[in-house]
Amino acid sequence: MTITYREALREALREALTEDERVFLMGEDVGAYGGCFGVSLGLLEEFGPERIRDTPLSESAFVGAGIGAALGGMRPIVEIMTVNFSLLALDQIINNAATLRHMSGGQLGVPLVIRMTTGAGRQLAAQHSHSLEGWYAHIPGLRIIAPATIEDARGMLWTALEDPDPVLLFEHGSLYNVPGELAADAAAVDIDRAAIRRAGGDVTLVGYGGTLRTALTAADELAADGVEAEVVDLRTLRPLDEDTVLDSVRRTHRLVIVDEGWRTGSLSAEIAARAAEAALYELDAPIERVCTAEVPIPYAKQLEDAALPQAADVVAAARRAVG
Amino acid sequence: MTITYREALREALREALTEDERVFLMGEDVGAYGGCFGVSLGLLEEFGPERIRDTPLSESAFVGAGIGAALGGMRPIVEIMTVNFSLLALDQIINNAATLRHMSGGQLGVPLVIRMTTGAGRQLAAQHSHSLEGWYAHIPGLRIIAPATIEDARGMLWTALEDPDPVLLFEHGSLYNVPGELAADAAAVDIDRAAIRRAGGDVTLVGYGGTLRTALTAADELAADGVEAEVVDLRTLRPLDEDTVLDSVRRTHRLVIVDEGWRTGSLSAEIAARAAEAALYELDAPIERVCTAEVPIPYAKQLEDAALPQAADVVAAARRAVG
Amino acid sequence: MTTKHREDLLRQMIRIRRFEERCVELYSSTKIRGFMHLYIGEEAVAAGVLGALGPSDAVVSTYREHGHALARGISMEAVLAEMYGRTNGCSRGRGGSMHLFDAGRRFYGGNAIVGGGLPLAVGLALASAMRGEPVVTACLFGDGAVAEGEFHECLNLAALWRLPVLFCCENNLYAMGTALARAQAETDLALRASSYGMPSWPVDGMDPLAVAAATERAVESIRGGSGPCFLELRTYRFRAHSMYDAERYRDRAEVERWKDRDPIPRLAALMREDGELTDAELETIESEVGDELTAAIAAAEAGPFEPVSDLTRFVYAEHAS
Amino acid sequence: MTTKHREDLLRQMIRIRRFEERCVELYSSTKIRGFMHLYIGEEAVAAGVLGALGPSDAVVSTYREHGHALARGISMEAVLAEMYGRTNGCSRGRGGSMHLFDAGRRFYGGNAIVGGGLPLAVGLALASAMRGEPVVTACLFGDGAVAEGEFHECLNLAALWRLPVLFCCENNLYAMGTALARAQAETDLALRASSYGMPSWPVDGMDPLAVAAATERAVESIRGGSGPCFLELRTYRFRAHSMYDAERYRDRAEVERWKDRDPIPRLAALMREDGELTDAELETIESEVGDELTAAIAAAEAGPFEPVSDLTRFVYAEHAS
Ligand SMILES: Cc1ncc(C[n+]2csc(CCOP(=O)(O)OP(=O)(O)O)c2C)c(N)n1
Ligand SMILES: Cc1ncc(C[n+]2csc(CCOP(=O)(O)OP(=O)(O)O)c2C)c(N)n1
Ligand SMILES: [Mg+2]
Ligand SMILES: [Mg+2]
Repeated sequence: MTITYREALREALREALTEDERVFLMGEDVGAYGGCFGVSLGLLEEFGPERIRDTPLSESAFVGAGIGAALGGMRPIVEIMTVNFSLLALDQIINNAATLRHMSGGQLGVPLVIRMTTGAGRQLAAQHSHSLEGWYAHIPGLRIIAPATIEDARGMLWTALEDPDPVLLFEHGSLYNVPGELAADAAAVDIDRAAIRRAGGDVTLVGYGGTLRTALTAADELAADGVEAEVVDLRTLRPLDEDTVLDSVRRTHRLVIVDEGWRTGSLSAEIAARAAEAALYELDAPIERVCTAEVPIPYAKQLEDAALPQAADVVAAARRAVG
Repeated sequence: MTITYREALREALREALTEDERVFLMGEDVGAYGGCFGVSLGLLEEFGPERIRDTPLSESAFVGAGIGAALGGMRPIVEIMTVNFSLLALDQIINNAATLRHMSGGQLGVPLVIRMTTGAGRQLAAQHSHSLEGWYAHIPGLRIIAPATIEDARGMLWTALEDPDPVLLFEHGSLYNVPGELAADAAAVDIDRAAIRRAGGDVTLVGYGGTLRTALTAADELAADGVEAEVVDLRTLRPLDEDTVLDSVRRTHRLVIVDEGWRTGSLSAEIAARAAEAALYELDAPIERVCTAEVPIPYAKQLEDAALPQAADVVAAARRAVG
Repeated sequence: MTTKHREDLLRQMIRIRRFEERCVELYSSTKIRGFMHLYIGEEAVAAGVLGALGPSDAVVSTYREHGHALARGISMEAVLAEMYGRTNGCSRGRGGSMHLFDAGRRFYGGNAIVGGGLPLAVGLALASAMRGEPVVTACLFGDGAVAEGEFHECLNLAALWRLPVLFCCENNLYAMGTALARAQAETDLALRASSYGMPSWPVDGMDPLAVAAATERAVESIRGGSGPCFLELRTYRFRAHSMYDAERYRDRAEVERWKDRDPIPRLAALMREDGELTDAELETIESEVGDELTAAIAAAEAGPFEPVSDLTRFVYAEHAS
Repeated sequence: MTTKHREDLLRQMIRIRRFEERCVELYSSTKIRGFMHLYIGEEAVAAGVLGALGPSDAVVSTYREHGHALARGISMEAVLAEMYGRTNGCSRGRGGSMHLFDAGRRFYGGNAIVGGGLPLAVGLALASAMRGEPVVTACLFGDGAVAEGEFHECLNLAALWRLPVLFCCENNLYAMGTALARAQAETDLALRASSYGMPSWPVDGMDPLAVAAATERAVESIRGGSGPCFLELRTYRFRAHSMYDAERYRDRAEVERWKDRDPIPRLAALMREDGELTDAELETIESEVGDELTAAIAAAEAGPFEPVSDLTRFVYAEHAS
C-alpha cells in the first residue's frame, strides 16, 4: 500500500498503544491538536486522554516525567515537538536518562522513547531549523535512531520500545509528506545495522535521516555519468554501525559523507575519523564531507538552500573523490 | 612570580573589573561564598554586590540575563559553576547568544563571556564530570576557549571581553591548584592561534585544556625513548586553528589527538576529519585518538582513571603511529 | 484620555489588522513562507502596551509579533520585506515572520522559543538599572510561556533584584491547541504572578483604553524604581495558531463570541458615541492605512535578495580590519 | 505517638548522626573521595519523612542523601561501601556519596543536579497513578531548588494532573553560600508552593515528631487521591555545605543558635521527661549504633573493587543473548 512517512509513524504508534498497555504518548499538543505535524492525529479519540497526554509547555518536566514513568514500569513515548525545544530538556536527557543505569551500578534502566522532529529546509529560520541528532550521538547511554524510509518510520518505534535503554527517534520534518510503498505486513525492523540503499563500486555516499534522499538523488545523477555510487543509510547514529560503512569504503576506496549538521563537530567528522583510523590505507582520495554551512539557518530561501547540503554538492564532492 | 591557575584567573577578573566599568561578574555563589572553586574570592569585598552578583539557582535565567545585559551595553561575565549545569542554560546559549546576531541581520551583538569549570578526574561521578567544551565547539556563533596554561588563564579573559561575540571560557577543574610562573607584566593574549608547546619532528600530539598536561607528560616519556613529539595546544576550540595543526602534521606525518570528550563525536573527530580531508597524503600512519571511554564517568578511582585519557595511553598511541 | 490618544489607538489597531489580513493573502500566494502567526483579535494589546512606552524603553517579544513590531514604529515595509526574505527587511531577510528586530527602536525580537525572551528582558532591565537609566523593558509573552521554567526563574530574579521589567502576558486562552485549564493548575495568571511578590493585575485585553491605562500605571511604578510589574492581558486570537492549524481544539461558537468583542469596532463605536469619530474620519484612516500597505508591498517586492555569497555573514562580527 | 515510634525516630537520627561523624574522619583519611555533603543537623527530616512512608512508596533524593538512604533502610555497609567505591556499595561504587540507589527499596537516588530529581518524582507518580497503585512518591530537595525552572514546571504538572507526589523541601536557609533571602523574592516557600493550588504547609524541621505527623497527614491525603502536597521543612545544616567550604557566608553565632535546637538531644530530653527513655537505654542505642557502624566499616573496607575490565558495563543493558 502507499502511505506517507507521517502515516507510517502513526501506524507504529497505534500498534504500540494497542499491543502494550504500558505504552502511552505524552507531549505538547499530541492530543486535542493532533500533534504539531499531525503524526498523532486521531489517537486521542482512539486511546483516550490517559494514554494520549497533552502536556503544558514544560519540556524539562515532561521529558523528566517520561524518565520517571519508565523507571516506574511504564513504556512512555515522549514527543518533543521539535529538536529545537529539546535543549530545554537536555539536562534530563543527559544527566538522568543517559546516566541512571550507570550511576546506579546497573540497578535502574530507562526504557523510554523520545520522538522529535528535526531538520531544516522549510524556511523556519535559525531557532526552528536545528539538526542536532548527530550531536546527540555523542552521549553514551543513549541510542539515536533516524528513520529515513517509510519502512523504518513504520518499524523502528517498536524496536525502540523493546530497547531497555532510552532511545531518541528523530523524524525529519521534510519527510512527513513523502509517500512510499509499505508491505501490508510491515512490522518491527532491526535497528542495529546500517543499510545499503543502493549498491555501487565507485564511491561510498553516507547519509541518514533527511540526507538519505540527497545522497540517492546525487547517486542517480552520478550514474547518468557512469559513476556508480554506493549509498549507505546509517539508520542508527549511536551506536554507529561502523562495519557497514567501512566495508563499503573497502570496496569503493572513496568516501563522501552527507550530513545536515554544521560541518565542525558533526557526525560526519566521526565517520571520517573512523575511516582515517581504521581504513586509511584503503582510501584512494581524501574524505569529502558535504555538510550544512556554519551559520544559523537563515529564513530567506536562497540563503537556506545555500546553507544546506544539496545533491549537486554531493555530486561535485563525489566527482572530486573519483578524480 | 609564581601563581596558581586559580589566581591567574582571579587576576584577570580583577583587571577586567578595574579597567572597564561595564564589566560585572554574575553567577551562583560568586560573591559571599567566593566562587565554588574560589576563583572570585575577595572580589565581592573589592567591587561590591552590584558588580559581583550572586544569583539564585536559575541557570537559564541568569545566563539569558547575561545575554540581555550584553545587548543592553554591558560586558557581563557569567559564571556557570560547572559545565554540567550549563545544560540547563543551553537553550539560551544556542538559540539566543549564538543566534541573535545572525537572526537580526547583523544588528545585534552579544559581547558576553561565560566561564565554566569543566572536566573529570576528581571522583565527582557521572553528573559532575562532563567535558563538553568540544561538544560546544559544534555551534556557529560561539567562540570556545580553553586556557591550559597559567599565561592563558591570565590573558584570555581580556581578549574574550573585547570580542563582540559570545565567548565560552572553559577552566579545567584539575588545573586550579597548579602553580606556574607568570611574568609580572602578563596581559591579554591572542586567542586566534593554537600554540606549539613543545617542538618535535616525529609525531604531533594535539591536546587542549586538561589534556595538554597529559600530552606533555607523554612527550617527555617518548623523548626518553628517542621519539620527539610536537605538542600542539589548541587553545581556541572554535574557530579551530586548523593551520597550526596541519602544518605540524605536514612535518611529522603522524597525528595523535588527546581529548577528554567521549570518543564518538568528540572534537578529536573533527581534527581527524580535517586531517583526512586536507592532509591525507601527508599521513604515514593511521590517525590515533586517545579519548575518554564511552561511559558516564564512574566514581570509583580505578574506573575513573581507566575511563580518562592517560599519558601512558598517549605514549602507546604515539608508538603505534611511529611504528 | 484625549481624542488624539484614542484615535492613535484605533489607527494602530487598524494598521495591524489590515496588515495581517493582507499577509494571509500573501502567504497563500507563497510570497511569505515559513511559520506565520497572526495577531488578529489581539490588537488592543499591542496598541495599548507599546503605545505607552517611550523611545528609550526596550521591548522583547515573541513569534506572534507583527502587531508589536508595527506598534513599536517599525515600518510596514520593513516588516513585510522581512517576510519576503529581502535585504530591506528589518532583519535583512534572515529572520522572517518570527524574528523581527530593530536595534534602533530597541525592539529585541521576535523570539520563537516559548519563554526564551524572558531572560533577555531581565538582562536588558539589569543593564539599564546598572547604568542608571530610567528605562523600562517590556516583555511580551503568551499564556503558554507561563508553564515554562524560565517564566519562574525570570519572575523571581526580576522581583528579587527589583528590576524595571514590565511582564505582559498575552493570555489568549490557548497555547497552540492547549486550553489554559489543561496547562495550568491555577488559571488565574495574575494571581500566580503575584506570588513572586510583584504587583500584578488582570486587564481586559480586548479594550485598548484599559490596556493603555494599565500599562501607563505600571510603567510609572516601574520607572519610579519599585521593581517589576505583571499584566495579564486577557485576549483571544480570532484566527488559527499558525497557517497550519485545523482548530480542532475549540468551538466555532467560542470564537464567534469573542469576535463580538472585537476591539476595533468596539473602540470605533465608543468614539462615535462620544462624538470623537465620524464615518468619514474612519474612512480616512482606513484609506491612509490602505495606502501605507500598498506602498509597503511595492517596496517589499522591490527589495533585493541577499546574494548567496554573503551566506556566512553575521555569524560573527565583521572586524573593521 | 507511641513510645516505640519516638524511639525509632531517635534511633534513626542517632544512626545518621554517628554515621556522618565517622564519614568526616574517613574523608580526612581519604578513604572517601569526591564531593560529600553532610546532613548533620537535619536528621529530624529524614527520620520523620522516610519513617512515614511504606515499602512500596518511592523516594527521590539529592546529593545530601546519606540520611535519606539510611532512613529508607539501605544498610550502613551499602552506603559506606559506595563511598569507598566498592562493588558492595549500593551503586556498585559507580555513584559515590551523591548517587546512592536501591531499586528494591524504590530509592531512586541520589541526584546531584539541583532540581533534577523533581521530574523523576512526577514521572514515578504518574506511573503509579496510571497503574492504579496506591503509592506515594516522596521527593526531597533543598530550598535552592525552589528557584530552578524545574521546580515550577513540576509543581504545576503534579498539581494539574493531581499526581501522588509529596514534595519535601528541606529549607535549611542556604543554598551553598546563598541565603534564602538572597535567592527568593518570596521567602515563605510554603506560601509560594500553595500558589500552584496544592496543600502546602511549613513544618518545624528540627522536630521529628512534627515532621512525622505532618508527613503522615500529607501521605494520607495523597494516598486518598487528592493530589500532591508540599511540605516546607524548616531546618538547618550544622556543618559546611561540602567538605570544601570556609563558611564565609554565615555567622558562627547563627550556627550556634540553631545547634541549641539540635533534634537529637531535644527528642531525648522530651522522652526522658515523659519517662520514655533512661540514660541506660540511650547508652544502649548509642552502643548498638556504634556496633553497626564498626561492622559496616569493616564490611565496606573488605569489599572488592570493580575490575577495570568491567569499565564499560552498565552503560546499556546487558542482553541475555
Ligand atoms: C519551548 C517551545 N516549545 C514549544 C514550542 C512550539 N510552540 C510554538 S507557539 C506555541 C504555543 C505558545 O502559546 P502561548 O505562549 O500562549 O502564545 P500564543 O501562541 O497563544 O500567542 C508552541 C507550543 C516553542 N516554540 N517553544
Ligand atoms: C543545577 C545545579 N546548579 C548548581 C549546582 C551546584 N550546587 C550543588 S548543591 C548547591 C546548593 C543547593 O542548595 P539547596 O537546594 O538549598 O540544598 P542544600 O545543599 O542546602 O541541601 C549548589 C548550588 C548543582 N549541583 N546543580
Ligand atoms: Mg496563548
Ligand atoms: Mg539549602
